[in-house]
Amino acid sequence: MKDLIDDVFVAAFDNSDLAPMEDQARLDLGMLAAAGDRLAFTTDAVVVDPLFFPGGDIGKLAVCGTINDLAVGGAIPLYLSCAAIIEEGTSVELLRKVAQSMAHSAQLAGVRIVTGDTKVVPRGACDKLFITASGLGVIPKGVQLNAHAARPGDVVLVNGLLGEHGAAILAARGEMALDCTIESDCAPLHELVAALLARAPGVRCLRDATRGGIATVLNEIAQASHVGIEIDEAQCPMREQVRGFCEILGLDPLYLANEGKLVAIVAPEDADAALTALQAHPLGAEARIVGRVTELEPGRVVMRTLLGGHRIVDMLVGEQLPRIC
Amino acid sequence: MKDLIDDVFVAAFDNSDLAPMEDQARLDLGMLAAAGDRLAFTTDAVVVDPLFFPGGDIGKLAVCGTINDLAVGGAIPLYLSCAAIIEEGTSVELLRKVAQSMAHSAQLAGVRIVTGDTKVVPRGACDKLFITASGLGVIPKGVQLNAHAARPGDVVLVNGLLGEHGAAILAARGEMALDCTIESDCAPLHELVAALLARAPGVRCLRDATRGGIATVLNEIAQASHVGIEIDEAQCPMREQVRGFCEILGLDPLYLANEGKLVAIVAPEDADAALTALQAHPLGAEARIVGRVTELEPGRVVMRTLLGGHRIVDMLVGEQLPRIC
Amino acid sequence: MCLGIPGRIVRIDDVDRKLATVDVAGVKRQINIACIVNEAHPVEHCVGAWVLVHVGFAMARIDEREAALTLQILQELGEAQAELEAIASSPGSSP
Amino acid sequence: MCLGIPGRIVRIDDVDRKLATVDVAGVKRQINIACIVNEAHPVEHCVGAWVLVHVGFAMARIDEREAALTLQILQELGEAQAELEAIASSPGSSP
Amino acid sequence: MKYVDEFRDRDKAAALATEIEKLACSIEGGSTPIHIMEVCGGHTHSIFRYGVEELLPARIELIHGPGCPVCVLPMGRVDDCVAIAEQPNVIFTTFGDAMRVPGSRKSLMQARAEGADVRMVYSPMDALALARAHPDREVVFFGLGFETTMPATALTILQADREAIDNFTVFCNHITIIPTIKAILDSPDVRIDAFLGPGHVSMVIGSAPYDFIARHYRRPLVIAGFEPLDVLQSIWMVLKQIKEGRCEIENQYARVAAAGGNVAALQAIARVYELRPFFEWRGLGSIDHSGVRLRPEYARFDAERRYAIPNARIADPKACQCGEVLKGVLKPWQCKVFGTSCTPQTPAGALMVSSEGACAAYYQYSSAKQRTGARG
Amino acid sequence: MKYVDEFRDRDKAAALATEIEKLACSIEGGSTPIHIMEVCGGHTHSIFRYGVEELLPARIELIHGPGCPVCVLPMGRVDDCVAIAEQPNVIFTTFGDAMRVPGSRKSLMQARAEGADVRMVYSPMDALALARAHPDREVVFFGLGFETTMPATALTILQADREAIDNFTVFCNHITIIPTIKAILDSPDVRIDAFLGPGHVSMVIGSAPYDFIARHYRRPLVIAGFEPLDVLQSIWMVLKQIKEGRCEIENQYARVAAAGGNVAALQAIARVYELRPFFEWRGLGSIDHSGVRLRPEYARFDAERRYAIPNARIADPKACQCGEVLKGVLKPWQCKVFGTSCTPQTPAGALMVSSEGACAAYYQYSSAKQRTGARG
Ligand code: SF4
Ligand code: SF4
Ligand SMILES: [Mg+2]
Ligand SMILES: [Mg+2]
Ligand SMILES: [Mg+2]
Ligand SMILES: [Mg+2]
Ligand SMILES: [Mg+2]
Ligand SMILES: [Mg+2]
Ligand SMILES: [Mg+2]
Ligand SMILES: [Mg+2]
Ligand SMILES: [Mg+2]
Ligand SMILES: [Mg+2]
Repeated sequence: MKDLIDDVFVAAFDNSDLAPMEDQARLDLGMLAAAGDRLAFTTDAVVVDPLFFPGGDIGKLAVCGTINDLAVGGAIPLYLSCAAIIEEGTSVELLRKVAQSMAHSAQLAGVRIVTGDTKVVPRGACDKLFITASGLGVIPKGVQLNAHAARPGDVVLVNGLLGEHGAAILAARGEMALDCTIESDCAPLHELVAALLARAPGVRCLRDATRGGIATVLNEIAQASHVGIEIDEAQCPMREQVRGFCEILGLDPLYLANEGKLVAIVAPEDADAALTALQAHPLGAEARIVGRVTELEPGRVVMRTLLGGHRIVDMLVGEQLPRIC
Repeated sequence: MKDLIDDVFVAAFDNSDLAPMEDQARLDLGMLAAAGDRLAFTTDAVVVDPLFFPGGDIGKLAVCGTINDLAVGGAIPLYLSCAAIIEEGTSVELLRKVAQSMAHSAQLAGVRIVTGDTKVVPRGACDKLFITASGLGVIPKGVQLNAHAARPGDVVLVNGLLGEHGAAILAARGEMALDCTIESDCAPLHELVAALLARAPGVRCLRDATRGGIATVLNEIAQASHVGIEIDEAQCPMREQVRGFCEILGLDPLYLANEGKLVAIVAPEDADAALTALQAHPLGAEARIVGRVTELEPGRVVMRTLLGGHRIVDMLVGEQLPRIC
Repeated sequence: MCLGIPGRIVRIDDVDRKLATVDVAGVKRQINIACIVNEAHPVEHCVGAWVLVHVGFAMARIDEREAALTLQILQELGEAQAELEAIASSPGSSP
Repeated sequence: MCLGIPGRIVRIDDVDRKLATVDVAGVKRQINIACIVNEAHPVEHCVGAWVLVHVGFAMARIDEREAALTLQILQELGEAQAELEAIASSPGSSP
Repeated sequence: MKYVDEFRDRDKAAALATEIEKLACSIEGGSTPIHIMEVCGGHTHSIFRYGVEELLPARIELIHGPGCPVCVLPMGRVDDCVAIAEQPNVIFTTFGDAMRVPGSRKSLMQARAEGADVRMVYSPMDALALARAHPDREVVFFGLGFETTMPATALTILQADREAIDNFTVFCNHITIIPTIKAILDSPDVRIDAFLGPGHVSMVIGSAPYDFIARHYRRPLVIAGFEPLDVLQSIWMVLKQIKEGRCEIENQYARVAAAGGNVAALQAIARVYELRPFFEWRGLGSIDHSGVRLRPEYARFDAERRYAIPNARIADPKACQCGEVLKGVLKPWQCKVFGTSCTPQTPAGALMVSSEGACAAYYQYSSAKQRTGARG
Repeated sequence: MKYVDEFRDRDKAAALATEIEKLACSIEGGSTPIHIMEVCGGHTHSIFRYGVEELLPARIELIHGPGCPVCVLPMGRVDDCVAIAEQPNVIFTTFGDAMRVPGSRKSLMQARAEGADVRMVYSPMDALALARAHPDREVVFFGLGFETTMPATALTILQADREAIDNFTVFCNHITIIPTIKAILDSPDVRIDAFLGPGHVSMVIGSAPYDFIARHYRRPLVIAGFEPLDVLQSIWMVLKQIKEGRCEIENQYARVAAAGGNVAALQAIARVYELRPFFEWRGLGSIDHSGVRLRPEYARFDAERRYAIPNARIADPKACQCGEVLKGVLKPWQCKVFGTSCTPQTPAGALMVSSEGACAAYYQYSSAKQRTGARG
């Protein structure tokens, strides 16, 4: 079983840098240093339920999520690791599909999965499959993106429709018996980021708006930069079905996870260039300026509501639950 | 809950390279390139049950295991990531203990935990806690250790008593109600490796003998190098309690996991130097030459038995089960 | 309390058990329509009806005329104000 | 079949249920000693006894004298051979 | 979204705000505050979610009423839920709202983390479906809510009865708002000039049950919808009544709430429930005839009869001032523990638990200015 | 380890090997093979684990007998185990040995992977302890083994009886080796000159039950211990008998196996079990009086009576030649499927499952030379 499973992943990831006979991948440092002056290193544990959902699966999610955590640091993503924890009795067919999805996603994104691990745990000791992917990338010289770099006057952009991953996952679980065609937005954002940075050097900070949605990311930036952020509800792009989904369950779409959306904080003089750059890329077609950085109430995110009033967009306490009141 | 848990890990790992506000650690490539010409990258998912056992815990195990996978490639381990998957309801106190153990182990070993992730899954969706650690290290120029480099005539060394981690874990589970004082040998081997490589340039290959024990590692080397390997049962160092434990349950100690033991394949002219170097280090005091590489039956590991006969030491099929016949 | 959302009935699923599928902005869900059917409005004729959905039950039909009336009042308020403002800001008016 | 391992009883845990702790190379486990006790060998006097343990039960006492006899035969065989070899390889012997 | 988006319009809101401002200025009494209680938590939620208060003149003060069934749930009842959920063979089903409400020892969320099988459902029908799907388990539905939700639970019980499903029960905590409004109006320190009436309750019960408010207590009431323009328009209608010296029951939400309510729903309520002699409200104490239970004919669907529940009366925490806030005597931020020992992460009072709770809403949606109490 | 290490000595083994070589040369018949069957899987294991055959002269051929209770377990019995283990409330306990034995659909290991609660125990007492600890579950112990193990199961049942534990049963598959040795000796193609007797069986039953082998079948038998020197010494003793024309039951393992066996153990066996009229052995077919079951007095501890088990007779796979290997007619590597469709990963026959199975032992421990059949 174990050997079979190792084979499934090794076979799917097969590439010249993956050395299944060694305990570690060995990557040329000269080549890395030529590409930039800093190595970016990140890790994400992916525990999505269900494993397959409209728009993706756990494998694609692991690859894209890790690429995105590199990309939002301005890094060119290059190498991934993949550690799979597998429940005894999980079908090899399922694992093969996930491994192939990872390999496919990595290939499309131009990154290589160079090291890995698989562990099988007894039935009931995990829920089918968890994947932890770590990533390495190189940050080109001069690129400086920091959560603490937002300044009053900066504009806040997103690259497209919000909340789709979170809504797709909730719908796919089927617990609320809602039927929709919402798909996860799961996608690798590094090319979009590269295009953005090339045209808008005034980008101060990027962050992929995953768990906790843009509300959480904006709060993190506001706190790290000691600035206020004000967004305009009317400018937050959202698919009609996502809005309907949230209305039915009483959820706030600002807190729904995205897996192909980033928040960009851009110096005012580069705002238009940034918007143009984003909109020129397929993953940024629906990009929008959603708000701006302010001097008011540092650390706090405020939203101008549809009605013209304001409300605070706080950090999420626990996970959002569907409600009826 | 989630925030609390993030805090537990971030607080424990606190160091200058850990930037909890960013999605990725950023490491100076110039510094890395100065230390060597290749970057080593590895990952291990750690799913040990129980989480705390004599000689260690899941946190120490994750740190040491990842360091060792770097060290056996000849790399100087530098940076780790830590991704924790946590079952809802797991006590924060337990998590704090594990995080502190990781931080402590990393500090002792001189490596830094620079990025991480935590995910909480519903009750029953995982068994308390899994940790995946990835590691980065630099391989100094000129160091060439390869599983395919073993040559007939080379000697096979181990750095100490075998089978202790596997036996300690089985005993700690308590299912067989055996009472012993066996402790896991869990330890970081990078300093031992550095000492060995400094004194014995003829080291061809190193491998930490974790899951599947030295039997598995020797088979992997024999296959990768297309050589035979013969070990001598009488030379395999083992604690008396480990032998007794294995006799009671009908287990073969060669297949028991180690977490602080490596197998070294060394050119014959450097055998003595290697043994001396290992024995001079506290983690190698019980080091021994246990066998040699042969031309016979390439890909196969044979053991001269205590009795003077021979038997094949094959790859393990599945996990070892206790037996009564 | 009592989150309610307007939706349109798009299919009858079970006449006896009074189950129908409602559409809210493209999201569909099966709901119970027992409270909005009667002899004047048999189950079979509900497709197309706009209803207020609460916890999986249609609790009211939405009265299009009443909705339009409400909006009309708001509209007129707005227009009245716009006129006033227009007058207030017209060059000939006193400051 | 029937993995058996010699161990030494180091503690009596329960006289009525005939439970004792056995030590095998420092590893301890509670076993049932019902099969090796009788009037001549009451439970209380079993500490120190060497027994053959199988699936958690002491199935026999190990007879030290018999063990010594067996080893003695092997020892003598070895010595006899050593002598023969010594003679065979002694300088004065024929090749 | 039809019937939704039209009622969230920024321009119309601005126009309404101007009218309200004019009206408020024109009402005699100078700058004396006009206190309007929105009875219903749904209105509270809408007010905060859309920042409605910002559009109102300083003279208008909204008082956030007791109309959130989660907020008024006493701790002892949560303990009862936990006790049922922790029975070995039970699947305990609830609306997500109740998951985080603190009991005296733990919430349902914590019980689930410790191993209880607690599941969130969107509809009582989904709980019944679970019972069908797991005939070997006992499925309990936590019936929670005002008259709006009562019919759904009742119709589900009637369906279970028709199908003779014997592993489904309801832990009935449905409550009725009228006696509580009356109790508030009877309390000596009450400061309420007018009401926004709960539109979705009226959708079921119609408008007649409020008549006494206008007739005996001489307070205007406008049955209000839940979109922000509904709320603004209802405030405007209330002010017109005040200005004109009227005390009437008016209906802003006529597109949904008919004057007579919903006959089928009322029939289901009448068939399945009977009034309890009294029911305990968090922060407000025991109120006569304010809750319902299953009629004896449906006893076999009654979780209170099937399970031994502690049914203990747990006093509200000493520091908790939810009662005063509910009555409009205190503003949330005036509570001694607001924002210190009582936060959404560690709610001391129920008003901090649900996003409809006035305290949670202030904490989450209001600006720091409001929090410190320096409100215009 | 006392009583262990002394019997694994390399020098003494060399001396014994020399004596054996000499003896084998001196026995008349030139190079005709001398076939010695070690009845017991424990001996087979020891022979392979220590490479004993390498120390033996070419003339001596060891035949690996049927003495592994796991190897001779028919597929139908594994199916029965799986069927019991898959009952909703059952904890099925077994020695680790039985986990991987293939049934017709799946092994216990696979059943566990699919959700059955299957647990490995070291002792039947541990299974009884599980029953005490989980009074709400039904604990079934898979009783497997020859006379050596029978007393342990019997004493455990007697203990359960004393404690009136009612959630503990035994699925009794204990078997007895004597009728099987007789069956092998009666088969026309048998080629066995002498036996190594199972030392741990004799520890329980003594030596008398083997008398017929010497008396009626005129084959020498030496009761042998399990350390490699025990095995070598026993071979040497067997050869001496052959050389001297004796056919006797001798005891090399006197330190453990007394001539009269173990009285207390025999009493427990007699009290709890009765002979079955016949029992199915994998590869050997049905053999009269070769298995035991619980006496009616202990029926309440009998899993066969408590659970509806399929009890189907599943034919051995067609290609499987385990029977011939067990009788000594074929060497393992001469089986048509050895190493191809039958490997430890995908065992076709039972002899490939347990590490005591002759085929698994050859596959795992023998050199490639032996595998191809080119044996000296
Ligand atoms: S701050 Fe907490 S205790 Fe005080 S009124 Fe609000 S909810 Fe109740
Ligand atoms: S190779 Fe397989 S089928 Fe053939 S005898 Fe051996 S175990 Fe039986
Ligand atoms: Mg990350
Ligand atoms: Mg991420
Ligand atoms: Mg991120
Ligand atoms: Mg690994
Ligand atoms: Mg599962
Ligand atoms: Mg690794
Ligand atoms: Mg490792
Ligand atoms: Mg390794
Ligand atoms: Mg993360
Ligand atoms: Mg668990």
